[in-house]
Amino acid sequence: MNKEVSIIHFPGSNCDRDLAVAIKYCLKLKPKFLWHNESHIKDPGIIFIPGGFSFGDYLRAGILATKSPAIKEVIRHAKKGVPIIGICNGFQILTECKLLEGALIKNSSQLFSCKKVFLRIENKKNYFTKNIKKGVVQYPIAHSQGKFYVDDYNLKKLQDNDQIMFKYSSKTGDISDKYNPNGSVQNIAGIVNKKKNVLGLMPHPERAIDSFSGRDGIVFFNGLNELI
Amino acid sequence: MNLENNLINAKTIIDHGISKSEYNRILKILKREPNLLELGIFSVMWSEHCSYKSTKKWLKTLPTNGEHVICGPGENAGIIDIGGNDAIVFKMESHNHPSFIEPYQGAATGVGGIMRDVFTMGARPIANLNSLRFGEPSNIKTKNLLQGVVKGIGDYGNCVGIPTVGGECSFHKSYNNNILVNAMCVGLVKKNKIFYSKAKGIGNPIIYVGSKTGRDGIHGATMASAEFDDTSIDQRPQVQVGDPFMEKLLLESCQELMKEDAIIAIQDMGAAGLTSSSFEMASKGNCGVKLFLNEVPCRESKMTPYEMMLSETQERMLMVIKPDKKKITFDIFKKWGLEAIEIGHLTDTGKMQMYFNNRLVGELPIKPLADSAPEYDRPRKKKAFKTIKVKKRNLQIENVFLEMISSPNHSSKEWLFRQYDNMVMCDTIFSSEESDAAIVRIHKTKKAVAITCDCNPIFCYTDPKLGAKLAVAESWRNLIASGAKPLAVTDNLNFGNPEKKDVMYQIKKAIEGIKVACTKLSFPVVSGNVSLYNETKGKSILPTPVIGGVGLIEDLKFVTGINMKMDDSIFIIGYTKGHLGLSVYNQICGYKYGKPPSIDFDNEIKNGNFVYNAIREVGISGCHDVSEGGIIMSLAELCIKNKLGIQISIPDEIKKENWLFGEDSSRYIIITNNEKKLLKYAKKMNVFVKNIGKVKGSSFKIINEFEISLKDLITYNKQWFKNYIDIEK
Amino acid sequence: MIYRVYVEFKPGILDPESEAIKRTVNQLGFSNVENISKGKFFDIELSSNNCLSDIEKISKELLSNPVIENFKVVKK
Amino acid sequence: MIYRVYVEFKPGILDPESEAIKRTVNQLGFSNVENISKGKFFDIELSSNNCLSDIEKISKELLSNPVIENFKVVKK
Ligand SMILES: Nc1ncnc2c1ncn2[C@@H]1O[C@H](COP(=O)(O)OP(=O)(O)O)[C@@H](O)[C@H]1O
Ligand SMILES: [Mg+2]
Repeated sequence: MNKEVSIIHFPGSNCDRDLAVAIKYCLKLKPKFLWHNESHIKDPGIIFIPGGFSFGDYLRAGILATKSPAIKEVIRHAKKGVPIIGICNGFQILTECKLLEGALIKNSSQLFSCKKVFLRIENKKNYFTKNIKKGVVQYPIAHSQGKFYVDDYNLKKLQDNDQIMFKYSSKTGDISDKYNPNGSVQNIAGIVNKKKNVLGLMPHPERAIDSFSGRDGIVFFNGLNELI
Repeated sequence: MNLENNLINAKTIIDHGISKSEYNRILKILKREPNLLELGIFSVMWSEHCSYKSTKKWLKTLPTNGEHVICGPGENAGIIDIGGNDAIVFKMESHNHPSFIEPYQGAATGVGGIMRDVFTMGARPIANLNSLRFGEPSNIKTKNLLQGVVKGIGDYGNCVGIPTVGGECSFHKSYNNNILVNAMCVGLVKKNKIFYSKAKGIGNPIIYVGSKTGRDGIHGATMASAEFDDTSIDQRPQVQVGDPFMEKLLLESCQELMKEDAIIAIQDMGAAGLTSSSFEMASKGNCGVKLFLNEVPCRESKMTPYEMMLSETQERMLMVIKPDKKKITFDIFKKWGLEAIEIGHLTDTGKMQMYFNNRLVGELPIKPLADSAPEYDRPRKKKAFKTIKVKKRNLQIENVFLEMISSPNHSSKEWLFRQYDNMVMCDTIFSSEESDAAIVRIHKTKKAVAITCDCNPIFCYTDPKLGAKLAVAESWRNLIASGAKPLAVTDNLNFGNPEKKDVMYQIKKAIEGIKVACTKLSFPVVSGNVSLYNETKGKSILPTPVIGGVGLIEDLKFVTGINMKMDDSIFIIGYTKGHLGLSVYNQICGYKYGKPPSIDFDNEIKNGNFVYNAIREVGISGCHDVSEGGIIMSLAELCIKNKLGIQISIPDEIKKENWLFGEDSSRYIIITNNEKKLLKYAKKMNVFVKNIGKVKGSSFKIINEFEISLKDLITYNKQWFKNYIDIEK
Repeated sequence: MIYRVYVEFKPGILDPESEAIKRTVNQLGFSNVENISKGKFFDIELSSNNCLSDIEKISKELLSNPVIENFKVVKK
Repeated sequence: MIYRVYVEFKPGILDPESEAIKRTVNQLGFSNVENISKGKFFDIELSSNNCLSDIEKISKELLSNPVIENFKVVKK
């Protein structure tokens, strides 16, 4: 298998460069940028959907991007089992195109919120997280539509199926409203699909790869090494 | 010539804000009466906002050269050299009037406008800052304005993906009906890839790209140059709506096009839209222009040439390109979903010729119009101050302190800056809550720039010259404290109505102050903006010359924050006389009058050099300047930021209040565990330093005075915004 | 022909924005306001007739998110 | 009693969101869509009757931004 990582780039994406920097730094390879109107994506390797404001976040964050040719390809590859990671706006796109459950709606505070948060890793059996040694990591968040919503029925399915990956927590892993930055159901910050090859998370591991911003993002990217 | 002659009468002329003498000047230039379109163009080109007619005479006196200056005032933004092939492009601009009428859109479009000024020059914006002034919190409009402005700034910068890394925000009743929203943008450019606005090449196409032109903001430039009255709120069509998504597309597509050798000149359509951008490009290049207005993409039907030329629709660019690069230009914009349109070309006539429906609808000589823009030496008079002594409230030190840290102006601005993405681009080392200046790494290098904006309007009100000097010095000091070498400034001069003698006096004196300080500190002015007529019903704002400073940190290892570690020692650098005139202490106690602290630039430079070198040679944990609120406020900020306690003793030789709250210039706090080295170095440099205590425990303790737990200290500091905005409990 | 599409939150989804508006309205002295809920609408102008099914499709796939929202189409 | 307040942009105000939605709709193959405009609505439930003037006041001061938006009140 060829060593590839692809980043899908939409008009309005703005964490694409940051993600590429993190991938280069941690995985020692140069990611391939795919423009949103790419209608045939071959051998993408891991697919990343970066953060930002695809199509200006107009209508609902992520929705307009789901109508692009590249997302049709992402859906096709997802069904084949290709690992796909959506961060922030990428997570919003993945829920809007129904690769992931639930929806991301306006933060309870109604305000954009940018800060570092702690995340408890809920599931380490998954290939996205199994190499992360720590139980709690610290990544920044920066979003205004990051409140994860899912109804009770589907929440139970997520739980029963071990699909919840990250929860907002204290430094020591306590989960409570106090540590919930946006009002997400059960502090959920990231989930995978049923087949567990599609991951979406609101926090930004790519923003935590140097000594100034914290280094917890490094383990996230390093952990992906065996997938490529 | 066969121009359609719309009738112009005395009222039309007055409505366009053109004075009698200005109209005579127009007649002299044209040797005929202008038509309505031409009159409209004169009115915006000669508005205060575009022509600087009240301030030009004084702005010319500012020091604008220096060893690092690549481009001073006169272009869209200033440029300084930061070594290697890197240069920094920056400017500050106001959006005061629009933000008062519509806070969200006004502030958003202010951010958009200043970013375009920066990326027009070939730079990629790397940081946004803002300087905000609101009215009294108790004023019914304030809360709404605050919420709208902050959200507008945040939403715009966040969407484009440029980190908003710092700024300032304060409240004063003089801004009740005239808030100030000053936005600063800093960009990074390769020295050999700088773009300017000088048009050249007869026949070369003029390309329009970006949003379609609507009727928004028609006469915005004249609005920004007129005093407010009760009808201002009804000036509806002048509001511009921002489209940050379009801005992002323009940014990326222009960056891509700039890699090709296609652009000859480029300008954003800012104030006075198509008019000022086309006139500026042509007048710089001594060219003429033919515009075919039917080609201008319009959002609304039946737009007239007058409306097209004067519209201030945001997110539009104008450029002159090489004729053989048309295809690649159009292709690149198309890739980004934008349509570029050729709306005219350069000529050798020296005239602006506007065609509509195959007819010449306006013709103006470009050079004369720009060169003979009016320039006034307006009369000035110093304002006499009453020296009423207000009864002093008798307060304990502790009470003054607690009132101070929980006051609107000095409480934590977390509510505000949380709404800004300060990390996108992953090069933000410190935002301005973490260091005296925000620090942004130059991507892929070990260099960083430090950026700050400052002004103390209370000082400027009593003594505009000294106040302006102090603003420059504070900016300089903030850069020093963050580990940077100060390089250059941009300024944003916010004042009332220049036709009033006392306001004109303030303006002239403030510019003089900036001139003196920038000269002494070798801190040239490379760009700026003037916002006048900040006045409602005859009441003007406090004079507010905001200074945006930029400095260079040559190696990330010298980056310095407001940091401390347990058991470190705390030193004050610089002598404390304890000046309380106009201090926060005096205001809390009810003394409203007095003089600002004096400044001795030799001493400023000596202390600054000491700190700059101590950061490099002594090894320190952190540094913080001493400004509003005095030593005690700086110490409190250190404790709150680091969540560590301190124990401080007040020296005997000075009155407690004066020492704790005095606002003398040229002082810093340094935190270090290399006490001996620091003292030795201070002795060598002949700088006054004093060890005042230690980082210790979990409370804020002034020995023999009071002690407050860190937890309470933080609560006091955070409660005001929480309560004011009524954040859901 | 113009169709109007109304989109609102499904019942049971907490909408803090409406809550906040209601609080403010009550604080302003309008204590008789019992409840506020909000939604969006889209006016869609079509060049041809009889396209209700198109509008339904656009509403379902784009204008609303079925996880959180309901929609309703009316002819204007 | 329930009043519904409609709020929409004044004519002539730039609405980039509607533009973006329209572009996507057209790209999806609905070329017969000529124009899309959007707005918000608020359903306000009152405990007492005859309060149209209250609703007007709330609409003007809180629900709409008179500088760029118009509103309209209807009884539901
Ligand atoms: N107070 C000031 N100090 C220094 N330069 C200034 C000042 N005000 C304006 N300038 C310079 O004058 C030129 C014109 O500014 P302006 O009309 O605001 O630009 P724009 O058309 O981009 O808005 C710019 O180069 C600006 O930097
Ligand atoms: Mg400009």
